[in-house]
Amino acid sequence: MKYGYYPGCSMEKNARAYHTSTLAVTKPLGIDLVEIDDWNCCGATEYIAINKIPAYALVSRNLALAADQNGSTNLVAPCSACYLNLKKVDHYLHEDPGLKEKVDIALDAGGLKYVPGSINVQHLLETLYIDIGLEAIKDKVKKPLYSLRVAPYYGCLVPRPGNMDSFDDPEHPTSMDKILEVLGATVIDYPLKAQCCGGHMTQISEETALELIRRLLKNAEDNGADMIATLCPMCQLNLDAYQDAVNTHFGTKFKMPIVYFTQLMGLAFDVPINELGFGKEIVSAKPALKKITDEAPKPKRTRERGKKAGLPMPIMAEEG
Amino acid sequence: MTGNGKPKLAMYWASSCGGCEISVLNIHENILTVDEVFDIVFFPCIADFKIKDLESYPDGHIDICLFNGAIRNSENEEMAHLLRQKSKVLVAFGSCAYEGCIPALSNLTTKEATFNKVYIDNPSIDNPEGIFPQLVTTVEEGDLTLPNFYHTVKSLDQVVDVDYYVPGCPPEPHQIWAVLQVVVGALTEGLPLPPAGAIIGAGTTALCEECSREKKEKTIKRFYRPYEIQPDPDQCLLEQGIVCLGIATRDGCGALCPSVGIGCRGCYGPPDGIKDQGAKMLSAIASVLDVGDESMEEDELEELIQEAVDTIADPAGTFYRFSMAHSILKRVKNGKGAA
Amino acid sequence: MTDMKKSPENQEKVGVYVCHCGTNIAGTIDVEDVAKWAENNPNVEVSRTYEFMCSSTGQELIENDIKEKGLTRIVVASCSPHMHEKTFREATERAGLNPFFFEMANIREHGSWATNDKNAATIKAKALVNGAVERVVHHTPLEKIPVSINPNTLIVGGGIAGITAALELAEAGHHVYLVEREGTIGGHMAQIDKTFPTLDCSACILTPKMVDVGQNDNISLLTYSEVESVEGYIGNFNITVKKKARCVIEELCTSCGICEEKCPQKVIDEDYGAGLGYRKTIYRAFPQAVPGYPVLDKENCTYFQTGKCKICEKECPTNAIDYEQQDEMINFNVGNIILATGYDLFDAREIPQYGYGKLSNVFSSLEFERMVNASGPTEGHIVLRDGVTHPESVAIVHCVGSRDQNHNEYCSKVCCMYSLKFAHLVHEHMPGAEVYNFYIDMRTPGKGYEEFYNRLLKEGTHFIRGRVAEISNAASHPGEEGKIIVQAENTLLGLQQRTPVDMVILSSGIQARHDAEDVSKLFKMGCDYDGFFNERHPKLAPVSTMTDGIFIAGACQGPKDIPDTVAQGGAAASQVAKLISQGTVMMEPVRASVREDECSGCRVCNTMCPYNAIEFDEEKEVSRVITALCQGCGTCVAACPSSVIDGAHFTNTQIYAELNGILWDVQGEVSAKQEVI
Amino acid sequence: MSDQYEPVIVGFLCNWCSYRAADLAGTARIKYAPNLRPIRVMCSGRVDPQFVLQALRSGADGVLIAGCHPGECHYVNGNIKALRRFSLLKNTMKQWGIEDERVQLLWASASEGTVLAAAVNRMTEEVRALGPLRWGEKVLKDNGAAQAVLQEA
Repeated sequence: MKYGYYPGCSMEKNARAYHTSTLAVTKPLGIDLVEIDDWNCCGATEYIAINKIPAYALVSRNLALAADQNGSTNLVAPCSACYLNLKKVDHYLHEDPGLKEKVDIALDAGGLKYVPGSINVQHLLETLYIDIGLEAIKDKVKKPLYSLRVAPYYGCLVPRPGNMDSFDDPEHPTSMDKILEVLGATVIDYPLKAQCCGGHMTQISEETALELIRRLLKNAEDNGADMIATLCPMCQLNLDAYQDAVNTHFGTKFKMPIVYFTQLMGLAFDVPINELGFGKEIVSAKPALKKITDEAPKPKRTRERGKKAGLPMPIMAEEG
Repeated sequence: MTGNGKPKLAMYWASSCGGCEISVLNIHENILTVDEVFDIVFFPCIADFKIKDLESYPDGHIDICLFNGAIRNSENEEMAHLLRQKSKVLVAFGSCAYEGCIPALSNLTTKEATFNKVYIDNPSIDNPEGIFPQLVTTVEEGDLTLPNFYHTVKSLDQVVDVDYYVPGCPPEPHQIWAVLQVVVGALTEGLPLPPAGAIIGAGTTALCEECSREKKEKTIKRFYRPYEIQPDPDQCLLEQGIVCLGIATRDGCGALCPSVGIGCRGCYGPPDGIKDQGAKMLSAIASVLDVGDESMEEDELEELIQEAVDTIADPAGTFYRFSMAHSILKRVKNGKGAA
Repeated sequence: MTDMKKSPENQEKVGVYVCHCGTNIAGTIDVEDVAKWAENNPNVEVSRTYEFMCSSTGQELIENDIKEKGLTRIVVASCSPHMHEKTFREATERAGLNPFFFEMANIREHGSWATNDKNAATIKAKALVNGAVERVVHHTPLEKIPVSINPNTLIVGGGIAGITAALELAEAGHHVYLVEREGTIGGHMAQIDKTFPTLDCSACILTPKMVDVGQNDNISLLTYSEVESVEGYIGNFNITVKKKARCVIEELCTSCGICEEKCPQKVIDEDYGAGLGYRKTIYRAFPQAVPGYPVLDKENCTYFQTGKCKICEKECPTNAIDYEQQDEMINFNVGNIILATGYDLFDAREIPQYGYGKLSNVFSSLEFERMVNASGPTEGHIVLRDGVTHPESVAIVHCVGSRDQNHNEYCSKVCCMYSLKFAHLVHEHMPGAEVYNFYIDMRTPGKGYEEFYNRLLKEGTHFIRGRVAEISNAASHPGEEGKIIVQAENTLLGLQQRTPVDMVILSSGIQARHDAEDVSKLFKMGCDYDGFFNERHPKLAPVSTMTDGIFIAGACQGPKDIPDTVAQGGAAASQVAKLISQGTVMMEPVRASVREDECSGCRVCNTMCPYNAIEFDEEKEVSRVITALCQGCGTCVAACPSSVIDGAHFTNTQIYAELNGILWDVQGEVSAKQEVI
Repeated sequence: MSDQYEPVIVGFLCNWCSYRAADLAGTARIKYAPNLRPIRVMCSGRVDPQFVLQALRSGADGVLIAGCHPGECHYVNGNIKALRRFSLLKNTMKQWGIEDERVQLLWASASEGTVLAAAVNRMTEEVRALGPLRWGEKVLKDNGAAQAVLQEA
């Protein structure tokens, strides 16, 4: 099926691994990503905060182009920030005619126009989880990622509360968990999976950013993760590139590989590894990937009995 | 005006197909008795009578007039008034006169649409100038006139008072004979006539009474058009999903159609005490549609049921095939409607 | 309609009475105008207005007119028939007319209260009055149908509500069938340690009542049983109960408990023990269980799983064990039914970010109840999941699953109070331990409740006003290491607050039983949006339902604490007792009947009746309505294609008459002959 | 009342849910369009399609049938039968040229006074927008003017 594709600034630069792996896994799933011609920056997280109208106009231009080109009403953005901006602006234009008027002037200057709601903005995760579905993904799995303990990390933009018709629970998202499960990986459930990675705090107040990053890494590690899977170039960059800084700053010894969930999908689909952009990450994923076994690990007992004199844990819903 | 003292019989054919006359002749050798008993004074279908003959009769001259056909145009109405004036007993004979019948189905559309169909859109018509019949056409010899084609088809009792109704499309010969006997009895031996306004030559309850098919509890999942299904010879047709109006139709015909695997069309009209045969039929049929239950989500439920009722093509035409003129609403709302 | 004006009923003498209802009606509707206008109707003999028609003088007005003016039909235009139809029917009857010669026009609820537009309200009132007048002339005399009440009663649910109701009735000398799904009666109350606010021991006040139930000859106790089918109607329900096989012959069992003692197989006790403790596979939920017979749990029993063991059979001194025992169907008749099926606790797993089932030291409220209970798995010691360590700090989270758009929007009423109780118990068991109660609003309505709250304030509980966002083990600084961190916005300080504790208790709210909807269908009565059973009237008939002869008590109607539940149990019992002492009830004669001589036997109506009140006479080939079963909905009347089913008091003639009456101003009636073609 | 045309809507309300909903709307002093003229029936399943037609024939501009929500019917499933009849009736009405908005089916439980009031308001506006139906005079009486000469046809 045909989808408009909005790579945004990072996909072909620092997030090349995300870009290539995305293309590598979407093709076999029958997703035909058609890049929007002449797209521009989404304004990232800052611009909207600084200068609304131009920021909205900037984003609207991409929507207008998407609506204008390649016939698909679906627009996929793999970058969380791009996704949220596109979706948000489409929503605001719809809600606020006054705003639309102003934006229309800008678009009109460029000979463009956009009818709010005519483009359905999706995050890549949404496309895979909702449109394609777990079954279809499962069918493509050739080399299950048995025994690999992966902590899915959603960041704060995709599951943001109040995000109009969000495709997942903002407080406790599980869509990536389920995808990783069908890939055969052991999914780590940890409380911070939807918390902030620091975003551009690394530039503004490094102290703050490092603490946020540390908490994430530690929480994932404490819960036994071999690696963290992300769906956002910003998150990947922060957790990966700043790990060193965190270690020196806090005297910790994190060696937590941060990969894109699409890379793991590629592995499981048995896509040639060189097409998946492994090796581009700073903390190498290789050692972790070695842990993958051919046999599925023994399922842990459905119900953890307390030690001697201990009290039984409650049965978990899906088990009990 | 023969003075032979025989009761005088008239039969007139307004907007109808003529099946009623044939049905009268279908009483076989009894027709001779009719001729014996009655003095036929107006019966354009079988003998040459002119309106002026009729006009020349004194009022109430005719003892019994069998009027068949609906009131489609001004001529039909004029004749109705004239015959009413000349007849002691005026009988709405057959479904058209009684409740509109097939002609009244055109009440489901408009006069305009009907004309376009007949004089323009009809494939067998070549009428490039799009000429419609004219009320008055002037030629050298003078003015030619045509009757006014009404917007709404009416039953006989909607233009004149009617003494009796004989339902059926056409009425069954044995019923006709029964009716005539009653009249003869009344006229010759002074036997009592049925109360005015009575429906004669038919039963009082619904057709199922006469239908020999086996009836069970009705749980119908969908409906079939006759060509879609081979009905079981013994089971109730309705239960098999064939629309059969027998449940809301007066008995008296002997359940002819169901007996040969065709759902009752409803030509004998509703049994006693029913205002609107179509609505009643609709209600009953929808009631026994066994789709959807209270456990379902509201949308799902509505969808399922809509699907099921959609298996009945042209409900209005089906349920009101004969009773349109007597239905509660009588005709389609102006302009809109099935066309 | 013209044809109706011809009808002889036209000679009826109707009295019309338009009520002012103080200003409730007269304030919006020109009642004088309505009354005057009504006189124009040929059927109307007198037309008056009066301040309060429902007052005794108002009623006398009607009675006198009937006597003096020889009225034959009465129309009162006032409030909803659900309010005063009964009142005016009685007045009509007192004056010697058939009570069903009365009709009501609802010009208050549907009229004056529903609009401010005086003109429109008056027009509407005229329409409604006219409709009632046209209708009432076609009314036929009806007699209420007497139904004799079977003095036996079915009570479903052996919790405190059911127990109370059962004892009330039994002690009044009436026989009761008490059906309980579990192996013992007692319900949730038996799981609880102490009761707020008085803190008396739940078991101490409950078990004596349970024993009374067990010993009362008027109570047939059917535990480990479920109602399979319910047929019939008030006064005479036919009930079938499935008595599940407990593999113990009750006649032989002496409840000595040896089988339980010797049984080698131990499993986690999910029901009574809230999953915190263990039980044998042949067991009594708790020592004071009533009845005392154990239940054998086939799913986990070694013998049933492997075919070996049979130890209980060997050990039983009275050979009461019977592995072959089959489920048994019991059938009996009752006159009334009380549903006291109780509630389910909200399952905290539905809020994953609260960590229940993931973080070992997050406990459900029921788990904690069992824990602090002296007879529970820890003999009343408050310990962490490891079974030994005492927590130094405990967080108690209110409103789990309640007042929450994602789950239950309503307030569960009891959580605040039992959370306070928990706080108190922690203080009591472990002086020095810190207790944090996270609440949205503190709701303590009830005798001694607010005082209890004040007491807790003095005991040093930390009260934090804020809904908890998440509960995790993700420490953000060394001080949080190894702790459970409860994150919430303290709305009084306007601060995000992270509170590290050793133990968290989730105070789950009350939910309708998971199968409440099936039950309501089984008993042919309504459930509300949340699944709680619908009462007949929220204020004036809280334990009655829309179905005559079926009553509800306790939390199956909505969240309730023990005092309210007991009160409702008593109330339901007295409702039933009233009916039993009346002996018979008079039922609305709104019933369908088939004019058999005109029925063609098409059988369309046969599948219409939800109560199977329509039978087909194969002999005569006609359908027939069994009056006793008919509830008068009229669905068959609407379905009958030849209109030979009459729906008493809602006949076609009456409805057509009312219809044409209320459309008095828009008829534009033209006889067929005038209609231009 | 303003000079604008005020539609007349007949409401067949079931005794247990929708009639009580209307009672509740009143008791709660919810103000809604006074255009509804209710007729009480025991169950929406009692509503014979003939009633609906007769209401329109007798001058109503619209008809509202209201019952309990599916699954909440006091008579278990009378409302389902109402829904079945309503669905088929609507198909038929289309052929009579009667707009969908004029005959509506509504579920309103005894606690949904607001729902009922809102529905009546909405329907009143919808029917007002369609204009008067007044079958007797508008459709049957001056039905395309009898004397219309054929040229017009």
